[in-house]
Amino acid sequence: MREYDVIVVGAGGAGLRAAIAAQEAGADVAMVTKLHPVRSHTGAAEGGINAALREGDDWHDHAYDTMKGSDYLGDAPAVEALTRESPKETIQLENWGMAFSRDEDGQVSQRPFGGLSFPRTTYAGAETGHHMLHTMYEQVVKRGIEVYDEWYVTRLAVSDEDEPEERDCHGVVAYDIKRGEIEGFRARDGVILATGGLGQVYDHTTNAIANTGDGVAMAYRAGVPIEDMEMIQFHPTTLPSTGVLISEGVRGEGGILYNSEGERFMFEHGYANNDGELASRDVVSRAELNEVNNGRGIEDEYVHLDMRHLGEDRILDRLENILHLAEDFEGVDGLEEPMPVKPGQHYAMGGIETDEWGATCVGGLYAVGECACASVHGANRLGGNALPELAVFGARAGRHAAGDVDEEAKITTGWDEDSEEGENVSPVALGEAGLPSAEKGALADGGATAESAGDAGVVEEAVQAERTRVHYLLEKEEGVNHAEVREDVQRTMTENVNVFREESALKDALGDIREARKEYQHVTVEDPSRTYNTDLIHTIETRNLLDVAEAITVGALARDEFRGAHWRKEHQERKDDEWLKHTMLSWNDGSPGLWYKPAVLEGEDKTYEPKERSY
Amino acid sequence: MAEHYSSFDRSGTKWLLQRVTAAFLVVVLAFHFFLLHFVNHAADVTFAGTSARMSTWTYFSLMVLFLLTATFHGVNGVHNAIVHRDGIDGWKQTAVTAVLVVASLIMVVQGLRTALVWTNLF
Amino acid sequence: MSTQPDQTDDETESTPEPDAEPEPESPGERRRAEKAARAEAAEEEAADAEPDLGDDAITLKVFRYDPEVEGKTEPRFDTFRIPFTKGMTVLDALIEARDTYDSSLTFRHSCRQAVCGSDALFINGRQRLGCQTQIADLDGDVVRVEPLPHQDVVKDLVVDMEHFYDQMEAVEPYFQTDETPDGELEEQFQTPENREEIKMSTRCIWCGACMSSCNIAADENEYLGPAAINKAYRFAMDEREGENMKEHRMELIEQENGVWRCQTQFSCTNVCPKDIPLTEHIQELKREAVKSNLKFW
Amino acid sequence: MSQSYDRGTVEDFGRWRSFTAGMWAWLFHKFTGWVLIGYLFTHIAVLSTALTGEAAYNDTIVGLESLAIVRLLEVGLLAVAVFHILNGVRLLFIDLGTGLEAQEESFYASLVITGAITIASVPTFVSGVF
Ligand SMILES: Cc1cc2nc3c(=O)[nH]c(=O)nc-3n(C[C@H](O)[C@H](O)[C@H](O)COP(=O)(O)OP(=O)(O)OC[C@H]3O[C@@H](n4cnc5c(N)ncnc54)[C@H](O)[C@@H]3O)c2cc1C
Ligand code: HEM
Ligand code: SF4
Ligand code: F3S
Ligand code: FES
Repeated sequence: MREYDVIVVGAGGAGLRAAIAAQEAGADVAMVTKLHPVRSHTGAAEGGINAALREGDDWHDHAYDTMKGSDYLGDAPAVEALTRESPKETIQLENWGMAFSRDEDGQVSQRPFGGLSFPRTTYAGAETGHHMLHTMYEQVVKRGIEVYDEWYVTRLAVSDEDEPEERDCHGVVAYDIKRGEIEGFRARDGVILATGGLGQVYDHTTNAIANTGDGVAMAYRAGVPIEDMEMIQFHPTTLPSTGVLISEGVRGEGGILYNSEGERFMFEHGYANNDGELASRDVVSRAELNEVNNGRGIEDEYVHLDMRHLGEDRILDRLENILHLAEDFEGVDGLEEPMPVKPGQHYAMGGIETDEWGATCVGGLYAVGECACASVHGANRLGGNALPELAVFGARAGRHAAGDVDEEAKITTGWDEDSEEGENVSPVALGEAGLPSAEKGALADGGATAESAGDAGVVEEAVQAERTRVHYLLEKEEGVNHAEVREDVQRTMTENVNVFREESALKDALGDIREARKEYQHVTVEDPSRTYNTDLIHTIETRNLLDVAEAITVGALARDEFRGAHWRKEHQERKDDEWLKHTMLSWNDGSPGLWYKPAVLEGEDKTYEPKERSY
Repeated sequence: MAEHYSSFDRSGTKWLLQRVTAAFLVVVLAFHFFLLHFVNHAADVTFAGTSARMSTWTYFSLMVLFLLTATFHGVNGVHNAIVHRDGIDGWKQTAVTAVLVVASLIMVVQGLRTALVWTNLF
Repeated sequence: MSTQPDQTDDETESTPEPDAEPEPESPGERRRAEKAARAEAAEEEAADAEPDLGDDAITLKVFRYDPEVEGKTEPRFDTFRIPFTKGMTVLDALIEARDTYDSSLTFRHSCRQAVCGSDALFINGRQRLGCQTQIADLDGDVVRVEPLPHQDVVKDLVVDMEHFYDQMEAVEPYFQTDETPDGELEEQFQTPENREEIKMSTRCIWCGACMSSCNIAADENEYLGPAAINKAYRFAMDEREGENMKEHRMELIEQENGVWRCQTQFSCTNVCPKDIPLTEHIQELKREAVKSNLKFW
Repeated sequence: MSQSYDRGTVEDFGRWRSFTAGMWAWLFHKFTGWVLIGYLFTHIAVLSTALTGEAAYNDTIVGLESLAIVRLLEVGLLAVAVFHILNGVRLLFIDLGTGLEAQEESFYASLVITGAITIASVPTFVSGVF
């Protein structure tokens, strides 16, 4: 067993920042990641980082914009931490050498972005995430932080007290992909989950193939509540054939959306009379789909995003990468023709419930980045708010885990006196699909070990459980391939739990997921090899997708209102009396339970009163 | 690498010298070929003819320089090819260097001795 | 249909010997053996019938190797017939082959959009990113996919990247300044021109294609290779680092294994999926090195 | 690390079919360089017959030059030298940072010019032995 003070799972922007912070606070840190750090999906982020840096801007305004963008489902203490600390973190990145785009006078450049009252999106071409990821990894190299790359974390070593709030996380179990060995990692002070997004739940997504929601699913099964899972952002401008993202930067720089009739529909059809193309993402996505549904789409599928009028110089200077993407992945020359775009899954606002330090209700377990829900994005994330989230909360969680913080959190985690029990909304059973008892231990991930085993014992036990599971999967008789199950889930999610949501469709989706869960019981791994067995890895990931997809759908069915990214056919208005609260889901050892917790709208020196959200 | 500023970096110097000698050789080699294959046909070369040419200062010094630069350029090229391509180091590298240096010394000495036979400048 | 043995390598693809003695085999092994036998049968059938996947099917020949799986310890090529769809990339075809025919087919991939650098492969005789290569753009109807040359193969298309990472990390690939700003919110100014100068070099996604294409970097040698030198360039040319730091950087890349080893083969520049002018950067550093040396002479 | 498959040097060179212009230029330059230095050594050896006397020198030169094979080798030498010179100049330009975009074209140009010069000089070289 390997032992460290702090173990960071995942090496995207959030994980890297957390590792650096923990190490600077004196901890002995190791990072465990299924991809080499520079392969993380943070590298795909294009648009930029929001930070109130300039004269005339103020972090309070940024907080206000973020709250409004979140449709008042963000938690104010987290939102304020984000906006207050973002300038510091952004300049920190600059000081680490990140190649930001520059103004004539040599300062970092900023540009307008959707839903922002000030052009505060700091960027590096249309490859901001790439630069951010590499800059952070460089700092990790500089500091000599230990990185276990191509090690897949399959399970958290969490003790098994009855209440999640009493449990402790002692480490993780990881599978060395190259050697096929399972090993335990004990964390003396904390485990920080930074496993990123879950876009693979859908088939049209801007997310990477590795974004399978592992962290969320693992934490969920270890008893940590997950929050607002129904809040999925669909980005309005993705390429129709692949889902590759065309950055919001294009609209930020002045790109225009047209329907098949050549109308600038954001204005002409009144979707956003003030901000037009730069309205918040949920607004634009729905507008596009509306156009397509009303017969004004091109090839009945997409609309056009035109940036030709910006001129070649400006495009080459600030959006060059977009030209390559459009050319390589859609065969379109953005200098000559408009680019086809349609909405695609982009971001999960929900995730593992944490406070504004990234801590979950399980002792010693943290979550940061896209897999976490602090919550800063509420019902809708503003473009350019995720990258600063990685830096700000990564740093905060790193320091906290290393024991460098003694401030009380304002956001509570786990069940508390304000929580309320929810009703079961699902037409089908949820959770574990009645496994044959002999194999139950091999497939359930819940808290596992008795108090008596001791801290290291918890990890040891988890390692054993995992060895059993992997052995079981490799040795299982004839069955289905994970790819079939995965495809079923993706299909039903894309069909039924998309931008427009309708009760019957959501229920169908739950039925389909149930079926997929049953199928998954028969899943087998064809490849017998211990060396680089991606078949095995994908099979384990598919399990995570199932749990995550179910959580998204349950949340979507429960929330019978229209808020932010969550649109419900039968419920066309935002219901502030009833729904200024988070949907929470707890695994309860295999039978998920729904409950609610109020959103925290009281900030440091003001309360964010819900207002109508118009752009 | 601590001594970087005190002396010209070895590999960098040699790299530069390889280019400088190359530039020089372009001219001399072309001249040499032209003179001994086109102006004077190689088959018609005689001791007397060579001797006559070698007895002017310009031609003599040009040929000596030619010998030195070509030897350096060629041997250094071979050295780079062996050491760089195969990445040998330690005693093997030293051995290769030694052999090449000795060989080129022999060649230069032999060349100079021959040149002195022809010339009447001394 | 299933994998078909490549005609040219058919000795290596032997039919599984029926086990002579009743070895204690695990259920998994038994299942696999049965499956293999069935696949074999299906294959023969398929070969006879020449399955009709439409005119648009493409043939994918993929390098296979696994150190521990019987029948794969000797490298071979497997052939897959994949229905072609518009806009299909080599990565799409590989995924299709894996998900429909042989889930043990192994390769790295993640982003699908040429930013993660996972899937640099040797496709039809050239280093390319699988996700960035449109099948329609390749000549011929056979797509031949091999792991990156000059690197050890771990399994199938997966190569050992450790040497590449070591070289990348050998050039102190992190920003270092002569002086750090005092204030918490103080930036280090950089002119747009200087940013422009380093822009191309900052695009590297660590895919390793360049290193694999360079004959000088082949073999067991310590040549830093184009990507690492480019990384060094990225910092050496960044004015924010300051003069002293630049001297230090020049020392690093002037070592035995540094820039002098480059013989301007240009293959790195040819294959770089991010269009980084690698040879140009290396040459510029050579000249910088000579210049800075002459100054002290 | 578990086992891995080392494809070895043979395979490295087996890739020649996929070599690009720059690689061929590199290979040819190497080859011609080696031939030239090899020739320089023999050349000096031949010339140093002058040390044993005027007659010995003249006889050696005339003797060698009367052999058709030597004349043909000389043509080869010229080709090798011309290519090395032209490509050498190409490399010098590349070192100076000019014409990097035209590196393929300049390599092909070197080849063509080498061919032309070689053919053009054949009469001069072989006259008298055939
Ligand atoms: C195309 C695109 C463009 C975007 N543009 C912007 C933008 O302009 N501005 C903005 O603010 N935000 C943007 N976002 C959002 C933002 O980039 C992401 O939310 C953010 O990068 C997520 O970072 P992360 O560190 O949480 O996760 P990731 O960067 O995805 O990293 C996840 C890490 O976890 C590891 N991991 C996952 N599972 C496991 C496991 N089981 N075991 C071990 N390791 C594991 C992976 O190896 C990886 O290292 C964009 C997102 C996308 C997809
Ligand atoms: C006439 C003009 C010449 C020019 C312009 C020239 C140019 C060059 C250059 C630039 C290189 C370096 C290649 C590199 O390091 O990347 C080189 C290498 C070399 N040259 Fe020349 N050269 C010339 C003449 C000669 C002569 C006369 C000889 C023989 C004596 C010679 C032998 C070599 C050798 C052996 C190499 C090394 C080849 C290798 O890399 O393996 N060259 N030449
Ligand atoms: S320089 Fe280009 S080819 Fe080389 S690793 Fe970087 S991106 Fe890949
Ligand atoms: S291929 Fe190699 S030799 Fe130089 S130009 Fe590129 S590094
Ligand atoms: S899959 Fe990421 S570069 Fe191709």
